[in-house]
Amino acid sequence: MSAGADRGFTAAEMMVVASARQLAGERVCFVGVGPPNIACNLARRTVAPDLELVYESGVYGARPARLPLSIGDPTLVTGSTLVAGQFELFAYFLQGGLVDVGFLGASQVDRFGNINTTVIGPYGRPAVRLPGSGGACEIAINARKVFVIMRQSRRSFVERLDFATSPGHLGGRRPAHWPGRGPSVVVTDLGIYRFAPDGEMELASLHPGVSLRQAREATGWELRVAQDLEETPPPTEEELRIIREELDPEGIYTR
Amino acid sequence: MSAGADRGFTAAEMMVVASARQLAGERVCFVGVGPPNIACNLARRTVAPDLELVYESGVYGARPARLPLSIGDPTLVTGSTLVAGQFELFAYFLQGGLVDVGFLGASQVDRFGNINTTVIGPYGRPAVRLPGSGGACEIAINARKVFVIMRQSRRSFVERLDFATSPGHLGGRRPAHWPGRGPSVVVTDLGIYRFAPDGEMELASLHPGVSLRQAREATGWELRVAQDLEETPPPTEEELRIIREELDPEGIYTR
Amino acid sequence: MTASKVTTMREAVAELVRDGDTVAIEGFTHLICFAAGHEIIRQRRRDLTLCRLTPDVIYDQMVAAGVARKLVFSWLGNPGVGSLHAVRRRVERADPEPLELEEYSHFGMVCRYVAGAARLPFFPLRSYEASDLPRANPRIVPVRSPYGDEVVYAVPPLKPDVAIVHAQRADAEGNAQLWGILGCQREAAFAAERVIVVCEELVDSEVIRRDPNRTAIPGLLVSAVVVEPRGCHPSYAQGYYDRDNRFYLEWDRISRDPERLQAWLEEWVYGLASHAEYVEKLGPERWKELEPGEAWSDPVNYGRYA
Amino acid sequence: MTASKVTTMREAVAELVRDGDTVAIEGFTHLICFAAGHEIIRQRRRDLTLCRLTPDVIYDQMVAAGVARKLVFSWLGNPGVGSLHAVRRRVERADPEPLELEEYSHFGMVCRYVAGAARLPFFPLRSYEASDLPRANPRIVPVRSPYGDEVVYAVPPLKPDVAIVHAQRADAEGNAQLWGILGCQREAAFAAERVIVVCEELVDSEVIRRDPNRTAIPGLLVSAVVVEPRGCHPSYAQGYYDRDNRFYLEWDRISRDPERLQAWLEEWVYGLASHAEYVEKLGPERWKELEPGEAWSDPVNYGRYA
Repeated sequence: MSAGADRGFTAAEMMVVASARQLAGERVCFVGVGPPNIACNLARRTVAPDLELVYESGVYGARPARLPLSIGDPTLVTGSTLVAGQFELFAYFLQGGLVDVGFLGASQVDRFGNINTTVIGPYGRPAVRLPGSGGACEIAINARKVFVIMRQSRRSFVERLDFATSPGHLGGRRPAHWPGRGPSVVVTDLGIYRFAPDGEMELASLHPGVSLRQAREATGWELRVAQDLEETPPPTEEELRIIREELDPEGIYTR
Repeated sequence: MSAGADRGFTAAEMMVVASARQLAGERVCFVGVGPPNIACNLARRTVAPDLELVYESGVYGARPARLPLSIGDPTLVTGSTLVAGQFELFAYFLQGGLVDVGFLGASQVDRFGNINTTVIGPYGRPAVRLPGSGGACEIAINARKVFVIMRQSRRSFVERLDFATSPGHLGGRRPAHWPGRGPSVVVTDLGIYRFAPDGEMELASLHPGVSLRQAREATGWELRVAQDLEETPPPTEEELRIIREELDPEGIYTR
Repeated sequence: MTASKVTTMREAVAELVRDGDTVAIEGFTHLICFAAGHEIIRQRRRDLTLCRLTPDVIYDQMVAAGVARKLVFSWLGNPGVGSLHAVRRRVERADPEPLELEEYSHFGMVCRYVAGAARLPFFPLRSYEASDLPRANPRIVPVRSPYGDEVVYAVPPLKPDVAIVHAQRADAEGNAQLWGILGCQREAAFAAERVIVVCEELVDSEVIRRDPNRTAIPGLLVSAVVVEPRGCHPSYAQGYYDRDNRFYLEWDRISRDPERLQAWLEEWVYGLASHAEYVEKLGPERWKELEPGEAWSDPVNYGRYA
Repeated sequence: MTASKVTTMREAVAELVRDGDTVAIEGFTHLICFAAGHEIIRQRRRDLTLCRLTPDVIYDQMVAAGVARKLVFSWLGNPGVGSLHAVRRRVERADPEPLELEEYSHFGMVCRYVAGAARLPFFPLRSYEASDLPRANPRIVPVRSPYGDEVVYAVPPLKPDVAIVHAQRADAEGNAQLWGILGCQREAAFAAERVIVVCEELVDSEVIRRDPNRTAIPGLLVSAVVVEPRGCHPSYAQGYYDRDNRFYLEWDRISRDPERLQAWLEEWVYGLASHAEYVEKLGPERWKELEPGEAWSDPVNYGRYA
């Protein structure tokens, strides 16, 4: 059941819209496929027209003629500005410091924005073997900011990670010499979370129809709430139209 | 005055021909322009038809339509098999161990085949500032074998180098972990020199019309001479024809 | 000049892929040579160590067929769909047998190939600090910069026994040209002991020579050239056919059930003699769906310098 | 989408090249942007640190004009001809003033750009053991592999304040495509603080987008785009004009005599307002001699995936 369904939009749509709005004023975004891809393309049509997407597959300045179903979809290549090999992509674009925002998903996140995408259970004999880092570990360290987009529950918002794949604010503070400043926002199907100066996540905004109690119950630690807790403005007609007509007509990621 | 001039060929022609013959059976040669380039192309037309040339400029499988006047001549590119960036060239082709023979010139060489192309005189305030390493230092270390081709005199065949730019057999023995086995032959305008098991150069062959005395006088140390000292067979009609008609018609490098 | 290296996939795999080998069939979503993976299954190779950034469905199939004892990788999944179920069964429940994992991040894997290709003893990168990955994989170690105190991480070189690279076109010597997503095929090829180039089209060397900047792999490295049109399905070859996303979705269902998976292998791999039969079995309608429109690059002038 | 960055060479140099900067005008024999070097001379920049693998005639001219206090390089010469006489006078006799040298090998210089581009604190390579170069340049230091005892050498990152890259074609955002000899322009551009792209032809972004694999430099890096046809003379642009070997030979004579050299600078640099005037002064006959024939690549199909 989705938080805002009775309001004429799905929780996934709210999550994508809220993520897209975070991209206002950003320039270069390192993006994987799925919800982040839709959020970025929505942002380009709304709050961030100059946003440039760098795909993990090495494609820069993509102009997809259809919704790409993977980050390696051929539609990303045709008509793009540049295709680089993966050494150049990771060494020069990402580690080289050209990426303003890196979008990460997560199976588990802790209060400091550290992320697990590797295993549930012990590493040697996991209950669930997850995909692993992919490029997430380097994105987490090298992108100027990191946006996390994920479904929220007590199983995903955890007191202690089973495995730290990609560092967030560690125990509260990142090493000064790191290029990136770490996670700046976590957008879930329930709300928007930001990070206090001490590196701990706090609830900044609840999506329409979501109660503070729901958010607390879906968090595996004593949730900190911002003084000025807001309600996320619902998706506009235009935002929903773009998602439903242009970006995800089959509702693969947003139904 | 050139050793074999009265015999109908120049010392430079003899040097190129003798170098070309050394390439018999070799597969991949890393080459600069000038005499080495002519020697390699002569070898391809005579003793080493399968010889592949890798130019320092990143061109592989060149098929020049004219005599290239520099290693970056555009005629090397058009119709070649592959053009690589210089990182790929030095990292993958050369350091990666694909090069069988590296051709080096030298301003000074010592009895162990160590080479100076940097300075004559003290480094800080040289009497003559030479070009420096270019790729010679990496060629000397990474090519399976090194061929040295140079004019010989007491100023170039020296007891002690003013500067060791590119290592040969060091003091007689190369570190075992080095990929390359070091200089295997030095071809000059006077003769052909090989290296004994103890790493010291010895005169293996004198060019036609060159006396042992001449060679000794043009060497800055007590020259070692092979038991079976040979006389270099003079250039054949065919070798001279190829050089004069095809490879260096204007005699830029071989007159 | 050099003799032709053109052979069949059967010959190439029989001669160049050996039990116990470390094998890299690279390609980031694009140009993944499923045809080679299927032939390796068909020839029942054993104890292979399979390297890829993204093991993908091809390695799920190879793992299910029992050819692999170990994976070296950085992202384990069915891109855009979900899990690799055969791999998960072996990792989570040793079903039917354990599978060894050696795990990096994408950039770590890329750097391993670069170090292998460049014969470097290690390659430095800025990933891994404060991650549990170095604890899970002791081959990822810190290295101090010789300039001051800065510490970064290092990965060791990866030198596969065999790299299998699929290209849009190659000549008989194995000079290969790729376009679209490049992944790290070039680095894997330079790092490998033996290289099999598989191509959509065998072209005259003159085609290669008319655009030398597009040549990714020199024939110099290549042991065998296999002409296998549509050899990447359900992956794709830019400009030749589309990614068959439908199959990636189907595989999720097929691979959840070990028996259904084995039945699929029987029908589509063991039961067929070659990739040509696979292409035919898939049928013209399916291929029609996967046919892209045209989008041509402009020619560039290299100039005649005579 | 982004605003045009197209400007004049005068504007670009005035705005982006500052006294005391570390400047890289790269290009290995090919695509050396003499037009930029001449404009830097014309604007009388001072105390520049000039980086190039092969300083070449352009840096001899800049050194003679007094814009440089230091060279960072790996091969110092007039390719195929001989010496750089102005450089040698300053190095051998401090005439008219000393010139500082920071010297590497070619691969060392390339690795410095790669480290700069990748924000690595050092880059490892197998050169330099048993060479006097590390003694001559203490920035070349040994580094021990974290895997066992093997020792290789390291070079530090090079991050120029400005990189000037000449391309055959670029769009108004600075997305640049190069073919022919590539040198390490891409690495230098990614390593630099500011990038000036100079091009033979300004093209519509659609031309770039029809062949994205040929794009070496993303506009993302680029501060200014200068359209300067024939801007590389006496160097060359593959497919556009030939290397003017005659000039390289002439320079040997010109540069042996300081007065003659200064007279040349007066006539060909200070005395001209722009590279357009230089091109005109050189005259149509000379350009005719340098015009290559045609040798076109074949187009490749990227495919339409809609």
